[in-house]
Amino acid sequence: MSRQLSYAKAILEATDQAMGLSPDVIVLGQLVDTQSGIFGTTTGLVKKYGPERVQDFPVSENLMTATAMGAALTGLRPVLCHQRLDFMVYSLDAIVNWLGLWRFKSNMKSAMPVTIRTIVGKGWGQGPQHSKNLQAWFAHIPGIQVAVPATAYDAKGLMLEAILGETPTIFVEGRGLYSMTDEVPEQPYRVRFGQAVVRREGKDATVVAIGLMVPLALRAAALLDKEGISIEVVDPRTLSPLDRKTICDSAFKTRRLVVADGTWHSFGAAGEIVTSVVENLGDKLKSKPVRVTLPDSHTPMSSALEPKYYPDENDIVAAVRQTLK
Amino acid sequence: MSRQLSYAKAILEATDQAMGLSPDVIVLGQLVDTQSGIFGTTTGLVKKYGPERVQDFPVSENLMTATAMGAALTGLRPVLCHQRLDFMVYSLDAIVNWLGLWRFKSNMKSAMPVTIRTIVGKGWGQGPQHSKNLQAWFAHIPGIQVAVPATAYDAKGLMLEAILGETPTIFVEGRGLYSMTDEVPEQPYRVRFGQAVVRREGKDATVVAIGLMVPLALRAAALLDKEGISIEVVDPRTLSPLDRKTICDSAFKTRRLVVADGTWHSFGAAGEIVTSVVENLGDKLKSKPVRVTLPDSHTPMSSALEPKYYPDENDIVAAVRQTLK
Amino acid sequence: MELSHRTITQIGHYRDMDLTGTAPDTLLKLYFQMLRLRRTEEALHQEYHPADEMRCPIHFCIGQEAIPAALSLHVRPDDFIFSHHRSHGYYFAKGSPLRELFAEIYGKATGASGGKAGSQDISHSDTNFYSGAILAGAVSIAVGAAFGFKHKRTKQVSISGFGEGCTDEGAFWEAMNYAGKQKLPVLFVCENNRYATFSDQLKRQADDNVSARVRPFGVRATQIFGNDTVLAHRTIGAEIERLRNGDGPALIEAYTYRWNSHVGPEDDSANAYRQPGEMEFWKANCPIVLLGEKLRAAGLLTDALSARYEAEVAAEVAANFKFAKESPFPTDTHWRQMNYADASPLADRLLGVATRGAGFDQYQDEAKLGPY
Amino acid sequence: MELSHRTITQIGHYRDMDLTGTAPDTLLKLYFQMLRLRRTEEALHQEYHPADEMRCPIHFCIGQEAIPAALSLHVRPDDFIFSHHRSHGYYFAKGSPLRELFAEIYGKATGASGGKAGSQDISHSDTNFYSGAILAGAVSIAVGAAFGFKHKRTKQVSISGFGEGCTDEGAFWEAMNYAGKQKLPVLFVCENNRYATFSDQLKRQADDNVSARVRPFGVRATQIFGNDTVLAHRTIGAEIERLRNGDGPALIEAYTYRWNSHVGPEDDSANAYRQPGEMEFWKANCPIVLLGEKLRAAGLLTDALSARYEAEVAAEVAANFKFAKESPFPTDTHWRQMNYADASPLADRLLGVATRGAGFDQYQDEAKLGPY
Ligand SMILES: Cc1ncc(C[n+]2csc(CCOP(=O)(O)OP(=O)(O)O)c2C)c(N)n1
Ligand SMILES: Cc1ncc(C[n+]2csc(CCOP(=O)(O)OP(=O)(O)O)c2C)c(N)n1
Ligand SMILES: [Mg+2]
Ligand SMILES: [Mg+2]
Repeated sequence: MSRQLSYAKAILEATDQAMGLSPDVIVLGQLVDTQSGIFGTTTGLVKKYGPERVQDFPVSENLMTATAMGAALTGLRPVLCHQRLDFMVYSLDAIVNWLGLWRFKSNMKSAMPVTIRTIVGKGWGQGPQHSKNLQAWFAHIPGIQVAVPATAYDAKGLMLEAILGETPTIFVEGRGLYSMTDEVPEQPYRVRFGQAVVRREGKDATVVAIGLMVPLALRAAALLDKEGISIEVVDPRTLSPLDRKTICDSAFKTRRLVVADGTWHSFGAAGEIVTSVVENLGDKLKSKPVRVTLPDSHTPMSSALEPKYYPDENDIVAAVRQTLK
Repeated sequence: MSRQLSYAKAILEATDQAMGLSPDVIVLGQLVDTQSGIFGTTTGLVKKYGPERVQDFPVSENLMTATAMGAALTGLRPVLCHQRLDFMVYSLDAIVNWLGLWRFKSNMKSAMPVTIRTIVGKGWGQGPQHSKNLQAWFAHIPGIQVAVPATAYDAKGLMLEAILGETPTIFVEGRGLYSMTDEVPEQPYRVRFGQAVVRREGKDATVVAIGLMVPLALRAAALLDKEGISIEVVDPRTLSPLDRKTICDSAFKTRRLVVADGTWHSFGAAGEIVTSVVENLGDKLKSKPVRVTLPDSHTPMSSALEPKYYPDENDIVAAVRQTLK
Repeated sequence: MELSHRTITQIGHYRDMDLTGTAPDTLLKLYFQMLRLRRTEEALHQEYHPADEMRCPIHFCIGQEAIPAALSLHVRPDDFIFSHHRSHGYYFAKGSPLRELFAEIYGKATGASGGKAGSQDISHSDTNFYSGAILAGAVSIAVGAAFGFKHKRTKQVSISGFGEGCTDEGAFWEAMNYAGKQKLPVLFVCENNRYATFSDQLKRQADDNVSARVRPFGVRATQIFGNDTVLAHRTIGAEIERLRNGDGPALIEAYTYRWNSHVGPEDDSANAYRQPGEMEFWKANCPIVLLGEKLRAAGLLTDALSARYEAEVAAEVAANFKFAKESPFPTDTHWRQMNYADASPLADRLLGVATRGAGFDQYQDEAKLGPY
Repeated sequence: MELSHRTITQIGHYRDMDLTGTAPDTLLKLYFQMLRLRRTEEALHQEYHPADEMRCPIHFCIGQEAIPAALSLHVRPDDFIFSHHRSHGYYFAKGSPLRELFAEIYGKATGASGGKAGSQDISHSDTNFYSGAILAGAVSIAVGAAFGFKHKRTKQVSISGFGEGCTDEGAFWEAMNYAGKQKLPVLFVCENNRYATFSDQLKRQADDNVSARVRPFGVRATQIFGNDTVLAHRTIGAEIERLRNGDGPALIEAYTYRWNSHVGPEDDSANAYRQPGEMEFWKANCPIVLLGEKLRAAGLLTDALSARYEAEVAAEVAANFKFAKESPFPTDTHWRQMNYADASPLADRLLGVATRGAGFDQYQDEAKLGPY
């Protein structure tokens, strides 16, 4: 019952099981067929399912997405991998002008079940072209689901749900989460989209944390706990659809709100969440909501600047304190 | 003193004057050298400045942006035109992975004064691939300014400021604004970025309106005026930088907030503005803020669905009423 | 001989059409199909402004009937066609129902795409026809469909129709590279009509020859005089045959010409982009006239038959207009449902039905969120 | 003869290097430059883990010294070089200060990019050197610089360095099309080292021959054995000369080989992507050894000179490390200023100084917004 699996292994297991369950599931991406296997998330699949179902792809990100779309029209269920989200930017035309609107413009008659995995680099001087997180962009596009799993359990369940579901999905995976472990059942299971989860109950303030910020929020909660401050941590798990109800319920309960999101400050996901809460709660909040985000800046490479650029648990603690003032 | 000019003509005049003021200003884009001249915004320039400064470009949007970037490094100041914002999506890699971070990654030593004009189609069945507005995406990228002029006056002043300034800028132009006229001084002038303007003073509620929503908000204000409801209309004019102070000052004064933004609802510009206000005003608002936006859907082509899809002044009126309840 | 728009008008009157080896009834079918497409487009073109009910941009294909007619006799129902913005010819080629094209243009609920897409984004998934207005996008998706056919070892063929302008786009070359490398069963049909909107190919490319550029990518290419419908039929037939046998991909570059404005019935001649004499050359070499002459000379086409064809087509066009005009407008505003599939039958079957939390149904409609 | 990685190893030992026509001091400079680059890279490679202070990904170019050395003798200070991720050779070729490369890698404020970019995004604008990690992006920008040179009628040349992997990208082909059509003064240098990360060119492209594909786009192309530094020097010199005279663009495809892992000093051999015998072939045909042999045979290189070179280079490398290690880390957190230029000197001069409203300075820092 208490099988621990890393986030990376959970993704591998979900893909493996989806491929086992349906012969239509295929994996495309640069280097998916290598021993390294995208940080271990595809290792061994080519041996098990053969090179027709696990294919290396040219460094042609736009075509890769379009290939998946066309393949989906013939009944396949492609899973794409991008080693860095930055590389995937080349494919935005395919995503926003075609994939996202396919169902709509076919008058709901045609589906493209394509799953796009994309990894956000962080640390060790990834620098400005290897560390972007555009999850807010993706969540802005109608017709695309966006998963931001923070645990191995969710990574597996959401991945199975996406691959075997009917709506195109973008998976934003924090590289920093890959080695974190969690209890992960062996048999396949689903985590539905649009269902946030309360990771820790509390009463003094709500911290909505996304992806990599979830473990940091839990650490912040532990720190504050020592001072008798009780924090509720909500993990939306998917940004599109966004479970505004669970978030609002928590904020209504605690009456204080911090949103922790490791992406650029302005026009990002944190703003959407704050707005969703105040649209519903209005003046029920006892203090001003606070965002914990990256500054509106590209990523510095230097190891001396990275810690100043990326928010950590202390920034969350400080933000919570601000709401308690 | 009271020279009236259309929005389209104001853009043409700004470009013309910038070209006259600096020999380094050039215009690139599909069909910029034709009589039609991008809905009249470039007509005549090729005759006046010659084909070396006003160049048709292949249907290669990504390269067009990169060409402008490289040209800027040699001292030129390129102005690009995209007939539809949808086409520009091909160039997002050049924008988000290169243009936006050039200053940053050169340690502030290198500048790329590139102005990208992009037109948002609306109506007459433009449909899902000819009507997107991704202004919230652009405003999320560090290192890029975003102008959303709603009047001919602002279009001209912001355009001159962008072309002759040092920060790369994206101009989001509503096709629906092109024929609207305004008082526009003949001599060149500047409108600085990051300076919102109060288009109409009022005391009962603040409507922050973006681009095409500005005239609609003014119409809504006139309708409400008849009932004795007094609306303050704030036009941010630029989304990046965003003049949060003017917006917050107005909201603090009226204590009620509507944000009208003709783009997709979730993770859009309206959310950023609402959040910016409540982060600062907290419980000072007397009612829940309300967003007036597009639904989270691609654009239907049918003339029967377009009016249901696009918000109009009545939607703004209804939103204001909601804040007054 | 390499073809080029620079030299093609020197042909004068085209005399190389060769009926040998093409069955008489096929020839008549080709003629009929062209006539049908021509009259359909002419009618839409004429009605556009007076009716004022076709409220979407339309890129007419008058003058470019040869390729659609030739394709229409070779594609099978399970083949896919992916078209660019100038979609009517390809929609027609796929045998998709024309009345649903009319209804789509009229923005009606009975349209091929329920009135949501219009002329430049129309699709008809029942007959495997898809289109879209963003250049090169549909070419790339066509490659993906071919990938699927090869993967599943079917004998289906994916057909991608586009203009020479689309080859300016980098996306197009990614498609060539991958199709060539993987030997995918995809037929690229490039109707080279010289212009992208008002921009001459030679203003955008070093040479007006797409074929020479695709070959080193591993894509077989044939240039043809694109108004020779019989040649088009023969060439397409041969290439599709090879594709079904695993010998792909192939490109056919058909030099042809658009008679109308780039878009809509409005006159775009103020932009003065056409070469002198060019329109006259192409009208003199109208694909319908060229084939008609040959068919008459061969005694296959008579005045009576011609009149019967015209009547048949006129009746069809009238019926299509009637259907479009009488159809109801869409009223649907279930935006979420239009954009997202909430049902997941395969996941339900393979993983079991998992219910969702209360949040799911309500996250959309904040008004319902209460109790705040 | 067409070159290809499939057949190149059959050359055995390369014997075609021809010193004729290249001045002895040029030959020695080429040798010295290669040695300098090799020792620099070896030192960085060796120090990487023990020092644990180079905290960024580095793509080493050991084995690929010929092209950078050859380029370094032809580029002028006002020429531009744009590099991909494997940047050190091109940075070196542009004559940009190596100690600022070291400092950049160490993340120091004295680095070429102030420690903000690292090895794969480094630039040095004073010497017109730029790079970036997104494939094909810098190629496109190089075309833009060439556009600027042509527009301003200077005799500058824009040089773009990349690998064969980059040619998978559509963006690359847009660049070829436009450069070819506009005859821009840009030199494309493709170091074809067979692999993109662990993926063989023949897994991604129909043929391992970039040259054949660019030619129909109007780009002149030459294939060379990329470890023949003298040939590289001659070819690059001739092409740059033609470019300065308006006869552009050109591509040089240099077949060469990377000795190390794709990135970092870690061993990537578990991915088993190299062909048997390949590494041995390329090591035996090391560009430094090939030229050294010839120089010794010609009596130009002696043991004493070689020792002097080694000492000189060792001293330089040591000084560079010292500079990097002793330099301060950046402390700057003025994020807005780093990303946006608030000054606008040209606009001020041409349009007059317009002040901004109160909103401007405060919109960033909500804490300051008050009085709420
Ligand atoms: C990505 C993109 N950029 C620009 C456009 C605008 N546009 C619509 S049609 C067209 C010309 C297309 O020319 P071609 O591909 O030759 O087809 P034709 O219209 O001649 O049939 C252009 C540039 C577009 N639809 N998509
Ligand atoms: C757009 C994009 N996609 C993927 C990558 C990941 N990537 C980094 S280097 C590389 C291989 C490049 O191969 P090549 O261009 O031949 O240069 P080489 O490394 O062999 O010198 C890849 C795929 C990238 N940097 N950019
Ligand atoms: Mg054309
Ligand atoms: Mg390589």
